[in-house]
This record gives sequence, C-alpha cells and structure tokens, in this order.
Amino acid sequence: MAAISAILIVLIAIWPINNTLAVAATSDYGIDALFKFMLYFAAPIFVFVNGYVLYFARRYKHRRDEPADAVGIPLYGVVPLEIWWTVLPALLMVVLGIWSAVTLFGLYKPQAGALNVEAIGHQWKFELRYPGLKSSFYGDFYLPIDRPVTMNITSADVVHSFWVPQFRVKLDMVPGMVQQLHFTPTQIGNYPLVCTEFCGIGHGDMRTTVHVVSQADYDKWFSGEQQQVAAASASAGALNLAAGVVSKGQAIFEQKCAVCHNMAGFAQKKVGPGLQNIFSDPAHPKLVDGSAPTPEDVAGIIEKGYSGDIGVMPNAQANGLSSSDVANLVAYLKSQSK
Amino acid sequence: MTVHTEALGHEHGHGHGIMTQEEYIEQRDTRFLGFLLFLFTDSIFFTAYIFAALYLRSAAPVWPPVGVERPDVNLGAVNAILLFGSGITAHYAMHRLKESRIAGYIWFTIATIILGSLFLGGQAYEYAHIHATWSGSSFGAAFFTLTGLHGFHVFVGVIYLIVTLLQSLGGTYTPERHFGLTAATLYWHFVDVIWVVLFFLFYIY
Amino acid sequence: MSTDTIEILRRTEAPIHPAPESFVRKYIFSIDHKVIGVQYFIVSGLMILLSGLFAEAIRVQLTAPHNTFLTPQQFDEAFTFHGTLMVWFGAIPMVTGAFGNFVMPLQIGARDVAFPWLNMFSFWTFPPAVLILLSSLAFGAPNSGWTEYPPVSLQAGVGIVFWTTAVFTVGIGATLTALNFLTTVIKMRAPGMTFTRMPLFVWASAVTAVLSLVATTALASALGSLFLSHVFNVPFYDPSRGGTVVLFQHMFWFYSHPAVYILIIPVFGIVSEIIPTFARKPIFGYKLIAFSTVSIALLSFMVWAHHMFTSGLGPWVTLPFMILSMLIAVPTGIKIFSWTATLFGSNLRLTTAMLFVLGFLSTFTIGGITGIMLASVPVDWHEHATYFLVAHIHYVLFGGTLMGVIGGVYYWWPKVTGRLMSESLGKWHFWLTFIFFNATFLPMHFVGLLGMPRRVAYYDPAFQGLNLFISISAFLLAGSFLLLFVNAFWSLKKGAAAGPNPWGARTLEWMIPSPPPYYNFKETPEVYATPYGYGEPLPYSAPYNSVSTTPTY
Amino acid sequence: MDTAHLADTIGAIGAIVVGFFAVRFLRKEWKLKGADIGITKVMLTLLVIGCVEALLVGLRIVGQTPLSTH
Repeated sequence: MAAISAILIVLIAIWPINNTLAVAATSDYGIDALFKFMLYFAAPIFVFVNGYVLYFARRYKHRRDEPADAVGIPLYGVVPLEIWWTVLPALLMVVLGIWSAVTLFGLYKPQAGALNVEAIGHQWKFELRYPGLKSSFYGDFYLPIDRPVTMNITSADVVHSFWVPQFRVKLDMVPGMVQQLHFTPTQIGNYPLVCTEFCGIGHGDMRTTVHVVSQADYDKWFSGEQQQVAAASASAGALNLAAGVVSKGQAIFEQKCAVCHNMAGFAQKKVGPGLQNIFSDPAHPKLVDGSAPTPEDVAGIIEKGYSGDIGVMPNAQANGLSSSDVANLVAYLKSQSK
Repeated sequence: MTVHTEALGHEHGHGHGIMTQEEYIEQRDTRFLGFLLFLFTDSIFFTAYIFAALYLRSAAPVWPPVGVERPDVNLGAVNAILLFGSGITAHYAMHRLKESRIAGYIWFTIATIILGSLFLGGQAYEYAHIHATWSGSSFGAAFFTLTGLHGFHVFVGVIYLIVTLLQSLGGTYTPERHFGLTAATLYWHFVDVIWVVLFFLFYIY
Repeated sequence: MSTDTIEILRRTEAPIHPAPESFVRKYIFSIDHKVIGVQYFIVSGLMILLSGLFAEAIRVQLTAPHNTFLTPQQFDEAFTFHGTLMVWFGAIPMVTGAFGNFVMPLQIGARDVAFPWLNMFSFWTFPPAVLILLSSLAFGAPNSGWTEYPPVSLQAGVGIVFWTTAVFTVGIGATLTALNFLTTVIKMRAPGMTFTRMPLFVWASAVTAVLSLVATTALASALGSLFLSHVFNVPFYDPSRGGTVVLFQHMFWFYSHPAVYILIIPVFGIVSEIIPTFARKPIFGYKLIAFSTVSIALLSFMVWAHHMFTSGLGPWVTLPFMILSMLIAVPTGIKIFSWTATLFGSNLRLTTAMLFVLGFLSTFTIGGITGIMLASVPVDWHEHATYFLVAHIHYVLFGGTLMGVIGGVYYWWPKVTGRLMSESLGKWHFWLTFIFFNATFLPMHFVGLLGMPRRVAYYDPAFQGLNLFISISAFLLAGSFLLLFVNAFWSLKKGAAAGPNPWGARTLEWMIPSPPPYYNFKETPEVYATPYGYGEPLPYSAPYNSVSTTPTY
Repeated sequence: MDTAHLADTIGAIGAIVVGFFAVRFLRKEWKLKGADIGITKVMLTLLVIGCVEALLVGLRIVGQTPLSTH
C-alpha cells in the first residue's frame, strides 16, 4: 500500500494543475502548492484506509468451514497505536495550519503601486469603476498584465461573490461593507468573472469576462474609455474651495458618492455613513476629534480617502475626482449641513 | 403504595445488588433534569439574540444610532427592581410552602404575580415612550426583539404562577410533593436573571 | 429535591398504561417510543424520497447549459426544497427521531424514554411542519437555498415566512426530542450500565442530544430574526438602517455547523454497532471512540465561521476558526482508524449492512479529506460555493450519513419488523448505490475546481460533458434505491422470521423478541460489563443472558 | 423633586432592600446541597448583581451617557 501511495503522490506531483485550470494570477499565494500538499497526504490516507478495509475483508472473511458462532480475536485496543494515530494527524494538521496561515496573511497583503479598481455587485451584473474614469460601466473589463491589482468589492443589493477561477481568489460582495482582494494577473487571456453566492434568479448567468492584456493594450482601452476625463483634468488646478459650486457638487454627489452615501443623517448608512450635517453632527467622530470640522478637513478626506473602523473610502484619484470636483462637493456638503 | 410492585423488577434484580432501592428511585427522577435542560435551551435563545445585539452594536459607528434614544434608565431601574423584588417574594413563597405555612405561601405568590404584572405594565409604558422603533434602527431591532421576548417569558411566568396558585388552592402541592412549584419558582428566577443581563445591555452599557 | 417514590415509579417503571387497544392510540397518537420511532422513520423516509426527487429535477435541468426544463425560479425552488427537506425533514429526524427513538431506549434497557408524552408531542410537530413547508409551493415557495441568506431571501416574498415557520416548528420537535433523549440517557439506564458500558450508539445519541439542545435553539433565533425582518420589517439585516447581513450568517452557521454533526454523529454510532457485530469481535478502542465523539461535539461549536471564510471576517478572525476546523480531522481520523482496526483479526460476515458500512468507511474518508481542504482558508477561497463544496457535502451526508442510515436500516429491520430482508437483493442494492454514488459525486469535485459555482440554473457550456455524466449517474443512483423498496416490501410479505437475535449481536435490544413487546423489558435488566465482549458470556442478568449469540440469518 | 430624582431614589432604596433579602437567602442556602439549590444559588447571585446595577443607576454612577462611541 505504501507503494500505491507513493505512485499516487508522484502522479499528483507531476499532475499539471496549471494545464487543467491555468493559473492566471501571481501564484505567490501558494494556493496551488497548498492544494497539492493536501493531495499528497490525502493519497496515503485514502489508500491505506481503503486498502486495509479491502485486505481485511478478504483475509478475515467468515469461511463456510468455520463454526457458525466463530468469533474474532478479543482485541479491545492497542494503546500505542491509538496514540500514534491521534498524534500524527494532529501534527500534520499543525503543519497544514501554519502553512495555511502564512498563505492566508499573504492573501491580505496589499502590494505597492497597485491599481485600485472597484467592483460593485448588482442583481445580476458587475459594475466596475476605474480611477481616472468619470463613469462606471458594466460587463467586460480589462486589467494590465503584471501589475498588482487591489479590487475593492462591495454590493448594491444582496450578497454576491467575486471569483475569477484562474486567479484562485474569491471574496463575497457584501452590501454595507467593502472588502479588498489583492492579486497580480500574470497571463494574458480572457477569464470568466463568476458570481458564486446565490443572488436570485439571475445568478446562473451572472458572469462577465476579465481581459488580461499587455500594458499597451490596456492603455489603448483605457484612453478609449477616458474621453471626457482629459478635459476635466486639463482644467484642474490647485484646490480652491472658495470656487465650489453647489449645483455642480450635487451632480457629482449623485453620480458618484451616492453609490455609497445617503444624503441623510450619519446613521443612515449605505456603505459609508450618511453625509447630511457633516459639518455639525457630532456623530462623525473621525472628523470632529472634539472640534468642529472645517471645509479643509472634509476636502482632505475626499482627496486622500479614508480607512478606519467605519469602512474604507477610495481617494479622489480612485474616484476620478478633480480638484474642482472636490471643491464643488465640499460646497454642496456645506449647503446641506444645518 | 398502589404501584404494581411485581412489575417493577427490583424484587428480582436490583434493589439488593448493584443499587439500593433509594438510589434507584433517585436515579429515576427525570423531571428536574428535564426542566433544567429546558431552561438551558431557553437561555440559548436569549444568548443568540444578545450576541446579535452586541454584533449590531459593534457594527454601528455610534450606539445607539443617531436619532434613537435609549429608554429612560431611571424608570428602567425602578421597573427592574419590581422584577427583582418579585424574585425574592417567589423565593419566600417556596420557603413558606416547604415550612407548611400555606397562608404565607399564598400571599407571597400573589405578591409575586402583582409585581410581575407591574413589571409588564412598566415595560408597556417604556414601549410607549421610547424614542426608537422596531423597524427604525438596529438598536430598535435588538431592543424590541429581546425585551419583547423577555416580556413574553414574564407573561408566561405570570400565567404559570397563577396556575400553580390555583392548583395549590385545590391541594395539589404539599410540603413533600411540589415539583411543579419548584419548576415555577426556578422559571421565575430564570426570567429575573435574564433581565439582569438585558438591563445592563440596553440601559447601562 | 424530595424523592416522591410513587410518582417516580409511576412515571418510569410500572406499566400504568395498559397496552393501548384502539388503533389511534396504538399507531397514531402512540406514546410508545418504538411506534414513534417507526412513525419518524416513515415520514422522514418519505421526505428523503421527495428531496431526492427535487435533486433529480436539478440534475435534469443541468443536463444542458441552458436547459428549459425548469425556469430559474423553479430551479431555485428545487434546490431550496432539496436542501431544506434533506437536512431538517429527512436526515435529522431519521438519525435522531427514527433510530434514536427506536434503538436507544432498548439499548439502555429502559421501558420507554424519560417523557413519553413529550415524545409524542415532538413527533406531532413534524407532520404539520411538513405541511406548512409543502403548502408554500402553492403560495410562492422559498427559493434562496437551504441557507436562506438575507437580503436575497427577504426579496422572495411570502415563501420565507412558510420556510421559517416550518423549520421553526420541526426545530421545536427536535429540541424536545434532544431534551428527552439526554434525560433518558442520564436517568434511565439499566442498573450497572455505567457510562463506559453504554453501547456506542447511546453515546452518539446523547452527544447528539447535547448538540441539538444548544444549537437548535440558536437556529430558532436566527429563523425568528429572518421572520421578523420579513413580516415586521425589522432591520437586522438592512445595512441602510444599521443592520448587517453577515450577522445572519453567524447565527445560522452557529446552528448549522453543529447540525452537520447532528447528522453524522448518530451514524458514527450506527457504524460502531454494526462493525463489531459482523466482525464478531470487540470494537477497537471503545474509550477513544467515545471520547472522540465528545470532542467532535465540543469542537463543532467553535468552527462555524469556516462557512464564512469569504464573507469578509478578516485574517485574524478566520485564523482560529481555520485551525479548529482542521483539528476536527483528528477525532474523525481516530474513528476511521479504529473502525478499520476492528476489522483486523475479525471473523467477518459480509452482510448487506456490513457492506454499506464498509462503503461508508470509503466514501466518508473522501468527504473527510475534502473537508480538510475546505478548512484551509486559502484553498477555500478557490473552492467555496462551487461544485467542489457540493461534492464534499454529499460525500459527507450521502456517503456518510445516508450510507450509514441504510446500513442501519438493513441492520435493525429484523428487530423492528421481525422479518429478515433479502441478502442478495441487498447486496445488489449496495453495489449499484456505491458505484453510482461515486460516479455522481466524484466528478463534481472537478467541475467545481474548474470554475462551476453551485446553485446555478444555467452554466458555462464548457462544463456540459461532465454535467451530463453526473446527471446520468444521478438517475441511475436514484434507480438503485428501487431495490431497497422492493426488498422492504418483499421482506414484509415473505421474509423469513428473524428470531430475537439474527445477527448474533450483544447489545440489549437483541436480548428481547423481535419485534419487541410493549414495555420492552418485563424486568429491568442489570448490566455487568461492556456489551462488546464477543466470545464471552452475555453480561446481563437473567433472563436476558440466555439468548443465543450465534448468527442465524 | 422631579420624576427622574424620584425614580432614582425609589430605585436605589428598592435595590438595597431587594439586594439585602437576596444576600440573606444566599447566605442561608449556601451550605445546603441539592441540584435545585445549586441552580437557585446561581440565580440569586445574578439577582444580587442586578440589584447592584440598579443601585448604581440610582446613585447616577452608571447609565447616564446618552451616546457612546465604542
């Protein structure tokens, strides 16, 4: 049986997982290696249990020439053996646990210079938002090869899930919560993005394609999508809060911020808190720090983004906001604050 | 003893071997254990919702959420004392019965029922005056669900006490035989101590 | 506590209830644990059948990537009913209500469970719950899977109200049964039956009762919150009003992970009874098996979040759950190895029941191994909510629970009916079931790894070949069960009389006639040793030590 | 004296009275044995804690913060 196990292990070792289901993202996470390791120890367990069952079933089968009341040997247990098969699996699980833990923390580690993309689940489509693109879009999207990506995922309605099988990573898109998924696409190709969490009658068809392309192709696609952004960034200068226009701010708010924020009291949470009365409501603890917030504080948060215990908000670049946009937004927020 | 002893089996088997008859009878008394397990499983019900309340609290930036107010803590304390006091009277009633002082037992049970009912009244008053709604906020969801569940238990407890009182007037319970009363008292204590936790959770913490 | 002699004896010893005469008191509103066990067996058996039909409907739909056999709506209802019926209305009542009720009191030498009337009440929560659930088909069925995660389950209309009510109702019965069983095991054991002399099925029933007692109430609160969310618009799960959707997953899985063990631990007990009986030797490592049952139960309350590794708990929360989930492999491994070791030096009778148990050993091992894989968070990130998960759960619940249950049916059938089943038909049944079970569920691992999510009415055409193969195997698997029904009916009509102890077993239920008389034991037996001492005299007081332990089938 | 102060006073005095009896019972039962007594002891202990809660509220030591950021 040891021989059969060994053969199985060798077969697993040379079994090209990558050919069956290509890894298209950086494999530094070691998910495939971990999976193979499990198959290595699974093989002998499986072979030995089944092998002994079959062997004993043949070897000790009751034979016709034996008396009808024949019994087996009166063996109640062998303590050393029992200790062995308690301790050995426990040790194995410790090894596996440590390996998994190391891999796990690697999965959560953001990479420097990552491209921040947002994916928002809807019934039954994926909405994508890119930094520098004025508006979001649904459906196919592009990622440049070999550039780390931080995917900020959430949902607008029910729980969805973000899974690209070839990337090996999956997280749920939970309404009211932003999760980050870190990966680096390493193979050019078209891969399915699949929703795996049941989300209603359209669940089965909630698929789209992620195109991993060369940097040049990505730039070409991106500039095609960019269109109006160029004009906006040309006019962008230094932040001038005094020049903010309420009506323009309102338009931007409804287009962008309203995805995550309500224009209502602080507790009226969507993804982030409600933003009405942001200048006067003591409930905005991170803004206040004891003193009333200034327009500069608010503008700073919009520009730099926010990360803390009430959630994560991308910065102005990721949200595609120019300096004048920020000024307009602050003006609008101020007008809504009592 | 009107039991068919020939069917009991101790004449033939145990009673003089593995177990004495007293041990055997003690072993076979299932009611208390059964009732205890019931209380245990009931407490899980509350525990789950208390966990939910704490979870909602941890997910909220401020607690209670803006625009929602906790119930009045001072009146709440008075109300809590009514319920805690009823626990004491229930305890007294039990002792009086064990001491064969039936009149004392009856009066203390009536006091328990009145205090329990007053508590329910206090809860109703609180529900009418609190600045929160069941469907309005996570605080409301946790508060009304848990206190409502508890109020339901108090209500059942009051009914239970009334039933035991009527039964005892008919002579069901004696100083030696009063399992139903032990159960009622324990249940009442259980309802009491749940409020110790809920009072802390919603009024103080 | 005053020991009220007459009252206690009245309740537990003397046959104050004469054997009921009327049909209704005898077979419908019976308080006899054996009749209640059979009632549970029939109803939960029907539910398993019905659930199987829903599964076949799912497989018909999945024969083609964009099949029109079912609309997505109907498909969602089908897998919701499949899961709900199988877990709460099929398997749990089967392993606790049916096997626990019939076998456990007999094995501890009791005349009935601790609270016979409560037992009857527990059963009679079950048929109404079935009716509530099935009636939802007429009003708008629940359609978000047996897990019913909000918010999607709250969109589904009135179905969720039926679903929560039905599961709540059957949960009341399950809790009361657990309360009853735990009291029975603690209080009603025959004199001399210490904890270490209890048959392992009794251990399993007691531990399951503890699990059920703690967890089912937690489920009730989760169902309650879902009910309130739908009916009274309470914002437990509405982020815009401060709720959080992950809360439901915590509350649900705090029940539903132990529920998996409620499903499998009694089967561990069944297997631990069948193996020594047919190996004709003591179970290997009795104490370690009992201890591992208890430790599995303890661990099962600390691992619920491994169903939520992708739900955004963060690394520091998932880490302890991952480690604890992996540790469950240790006690489970102990059991598998001990059962295998029991076969060593045996005098093995390969009856149908034994074959199913050996099949259980094989398939459950696979389910256990894939369980370890899913416990590792990084690998789970790839495999979660795919067909790999579906394959895993079916290797555990079909290859584990159902295989063990069928083994148990073949094993205790003569005790319940007094007649033997056909061994040759049974062996055909085993081989067909075993082969088509693996043909159905083994490929699901691969479809899942390749990227097919679960609960999809439509799928990527790339997976059509494998899915077609799976579906055909599933139809044949269903067909193999016809042999069981044929066998059962044949046995009832023409089966040979079984006698009290056809298998030559040594636990107490085989020491009395088949089927057992009303009130089981005329005199309460005394127990002097473990039941598994094959080759030694029976460790019971007269007259229970005079039954032949030579197999006569 | 407004309602809040009245309620405080009643609450505090009530807490002391009820707590006194609870402690007395607890002391009485402490040495007794039996399953129901054991449970009663636990219940009475919790009851004493409840009285302390109510007393602290009555003395305005806890429960006075309208908002808390966790």
